Amino acid sequence: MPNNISFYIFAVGVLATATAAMRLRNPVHCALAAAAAFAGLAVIYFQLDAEFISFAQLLIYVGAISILVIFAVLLTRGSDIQPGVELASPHWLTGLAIAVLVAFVIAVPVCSSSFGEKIAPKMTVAPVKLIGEELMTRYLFPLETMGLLLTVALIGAAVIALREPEESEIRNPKSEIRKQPTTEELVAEVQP
Amino acid sequence: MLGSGIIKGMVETARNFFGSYVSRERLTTVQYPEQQLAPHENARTIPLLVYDGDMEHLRCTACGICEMECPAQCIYIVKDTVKKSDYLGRMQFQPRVFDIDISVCMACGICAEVCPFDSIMMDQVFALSTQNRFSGLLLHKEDLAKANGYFHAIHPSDAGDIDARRDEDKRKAEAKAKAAVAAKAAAAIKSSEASAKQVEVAA
Amino acid sequence: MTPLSQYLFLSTLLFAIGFAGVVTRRNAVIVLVGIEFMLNAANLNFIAFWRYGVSGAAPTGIMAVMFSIAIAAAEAAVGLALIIAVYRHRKTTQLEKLDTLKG
Amino acid sequence: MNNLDQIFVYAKYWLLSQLPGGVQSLVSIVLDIIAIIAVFGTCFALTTILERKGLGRIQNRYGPNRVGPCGLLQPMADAIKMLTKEDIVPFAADKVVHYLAPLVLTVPIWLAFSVIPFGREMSAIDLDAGVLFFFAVGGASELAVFMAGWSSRNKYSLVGAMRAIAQMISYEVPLVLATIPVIMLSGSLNLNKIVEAQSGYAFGVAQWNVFTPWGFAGFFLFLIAATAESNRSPFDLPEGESEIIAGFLTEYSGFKYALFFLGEYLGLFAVTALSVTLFLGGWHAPLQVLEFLPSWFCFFVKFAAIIAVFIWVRGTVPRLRFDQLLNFSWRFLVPLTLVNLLVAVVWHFTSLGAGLDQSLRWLISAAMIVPAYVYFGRALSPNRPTRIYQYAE
Repeated sequence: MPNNISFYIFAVGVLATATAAMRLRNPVHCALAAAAAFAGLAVIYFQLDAEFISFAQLLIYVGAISILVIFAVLLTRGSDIQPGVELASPHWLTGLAIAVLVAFVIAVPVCSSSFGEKIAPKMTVAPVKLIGEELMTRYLFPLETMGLLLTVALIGAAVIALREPEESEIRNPKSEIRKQPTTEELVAEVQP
Repeated sequence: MLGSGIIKGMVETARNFFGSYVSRERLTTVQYPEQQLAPHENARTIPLLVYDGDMEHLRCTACGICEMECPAQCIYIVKDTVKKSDYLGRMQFQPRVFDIDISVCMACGICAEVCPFDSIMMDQVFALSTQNRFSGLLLHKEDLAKANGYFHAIHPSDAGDIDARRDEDKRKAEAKAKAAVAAKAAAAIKSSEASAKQVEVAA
Repeated sequence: MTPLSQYLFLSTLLFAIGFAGVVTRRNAVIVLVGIEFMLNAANLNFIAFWRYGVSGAAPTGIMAVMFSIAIAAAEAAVGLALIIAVYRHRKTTQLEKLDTLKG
Repeated sequence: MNNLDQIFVYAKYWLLSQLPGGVQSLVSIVLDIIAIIAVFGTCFALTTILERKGLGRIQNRYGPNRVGPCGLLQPMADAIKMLTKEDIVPFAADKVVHYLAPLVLTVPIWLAFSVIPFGREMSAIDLDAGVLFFFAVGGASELAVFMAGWSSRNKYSLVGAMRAIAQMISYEVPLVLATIPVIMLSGSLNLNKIVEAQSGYAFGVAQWNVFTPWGFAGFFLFLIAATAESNRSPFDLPEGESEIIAGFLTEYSGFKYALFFLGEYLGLFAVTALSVTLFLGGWHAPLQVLEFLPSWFCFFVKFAAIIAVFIWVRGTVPRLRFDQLLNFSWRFLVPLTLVNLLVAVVWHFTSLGAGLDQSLRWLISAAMIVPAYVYFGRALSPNRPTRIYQYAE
């Protein structure tokens, strides 16, 4: 029973913070609310006996992705909100309707199917050791692929975000025309 | 190699750490309220007013130069209405009110610099905190007035110079006065003699 | 113990919230956060089905979520780098202003 | 074992046995929480005073010695001062985030203590992925620092927060990489099992991880990264008061500032406790003859020793420049931890077959780690002519 209550508390918390993350005006607030939602999800994973995933979620989502999002917001000056600018896109009503429809479409089969009432088996805690062994045997190929993907993503992100040479430095015709004065010219300029 | 400097530094600090327990000479600080270092002679904090003898004989003549010159404008002077004779016997005003707001005073010492009467000098007290930050930090004439002996104690060489000069002035003034008296007397004698002569001539 | 359907409803709502954010917000960064929510909703489903499933001994759901989290991290890094690069070029992250391919 | 060793465990069970069965599990949790908060709260108070006294002695002065006997009540005075100070919130600040930041910093750090085994049978929760949990809850501190810096609406705060985040991310990599050899060789993420793996004595000396080449190198790498991770001198740039006032703490005062201060010290304690657990054999006694000592006593002696080293380093080393700080992490610590990982692998596999002599194993490991240290150290400090000091001796 306490498990049940805590689930509802955290579920409501996750939904509230997620809604806040999607609704708040200031993008930094959105990012912080999203971090809170991710942390709440980690707790729910923990309740589902997936402690390894729960901690990985905390480590990666709260510790890394939220920080990345915040950096992106700050680097794109997202936190300077102009008063006139509209928050939502012009077709937000249509979008919202589609979202509600999507929720409805997923919820209907959940309600109608029988597995919804299923109760969890007694004890299926996955020890970390088992996860490690599985990763090194059955899931070795995905693991290696993942390592490759992360390396590629790391290098790719660094290359994309690398500062290109300023456009004015390349294409500004004035800067091309203006040439360095020679020593003679400088001397001539100085002498009366 | 990287780290050798850090190890050297660590050894040095460790030596300081243990050394401070072994030898007292290492400890350079003073336990303040119980032990106090004598301030340096030229140290200065807030101004003071010097008087000779008793409070009635302030050197200050309320001339207002310090009030004018004070960059922080923390001095307020009101002249007295009666004149008193100073150490040279001249008749001078004395301040009726002499206030310094030491919350504003910045201890620059310009007032002491410009004072032609050697009256305003710089004090060395530094424990100036009070319970009241307005009236407690506004020092009146009574708080500022200090005996010449006190001034001698804190600035011995300055005070000695000033006293020597003042004694010299006094001596000169007395000599001058004496000379003037003598001249007057001589003139009186002369004039009396002359008048006597005239009397004789007339007779 | 909470029945499975509760977890599924939570995941559905989370997915819908993320989806609504993606289709309604203008700021590209927030849209990316919305996509993260949708991914998380899927992760929650994986974990819940694994926990309530029969194959408790094999950590299949956990494995799927682990790879999903790794992909999400890569996606966030690349996506945000793209947003920053686009911002440098266009000086905006408002999505409806980024409507030309030529730049 | 003897009674003194388990005295706290027995005390807890006795207390629980006095209570009705329904609330026992709840009270057990609460007791654990109270114990951790009481012990590390006291540690915090003691460390602040001892640190100030130690730094004073290093600088040849007394340090605080006025409040109470030998100044030992100074933390009380500090606490009263902190708690009665006015809590100033800047007008333009983001009020909610400004309020939440110290909480987000302090609360997760308390959680980190829950997986540390402080003695035999003395860890609050026995998590299977304890090390991962430790680093996961530590992840929130970056967020908290950002919240503090951004919500203050102060340029210095924001610069300090950005510095802090860059530093924390840079040093989290070597910190985690330095723990990986330990996890690999003890075969578990569970801190209790890691301590168990370091039990046993060879020639009367304990078999801690620090007494192996990879453990020795890893211990020092871990300590350096931990110093940076807990924002302590010489890596205290985020609050470098000579440059950016107080960094992200600029706009904090009163109780919130005290919470940040507490959080910083608790982070230090947590990471110190982890280093004791990972490298110094947790609660095991150093020598076989000292085994009669209570396990918690051994743990806290080691803990205090490492804290003393932190204070000593703080009194010695001056603050780094920011580019030096990042270069030190990425060009020195990270490569060295990777080399150390390799050393651990070699160590592990030479122990299996071959029947290699112990000294040969040491030699191979040293041959791997020492040239790397020299090489990366050289690369870090470019060759400059020796500076001649005119006035220093």
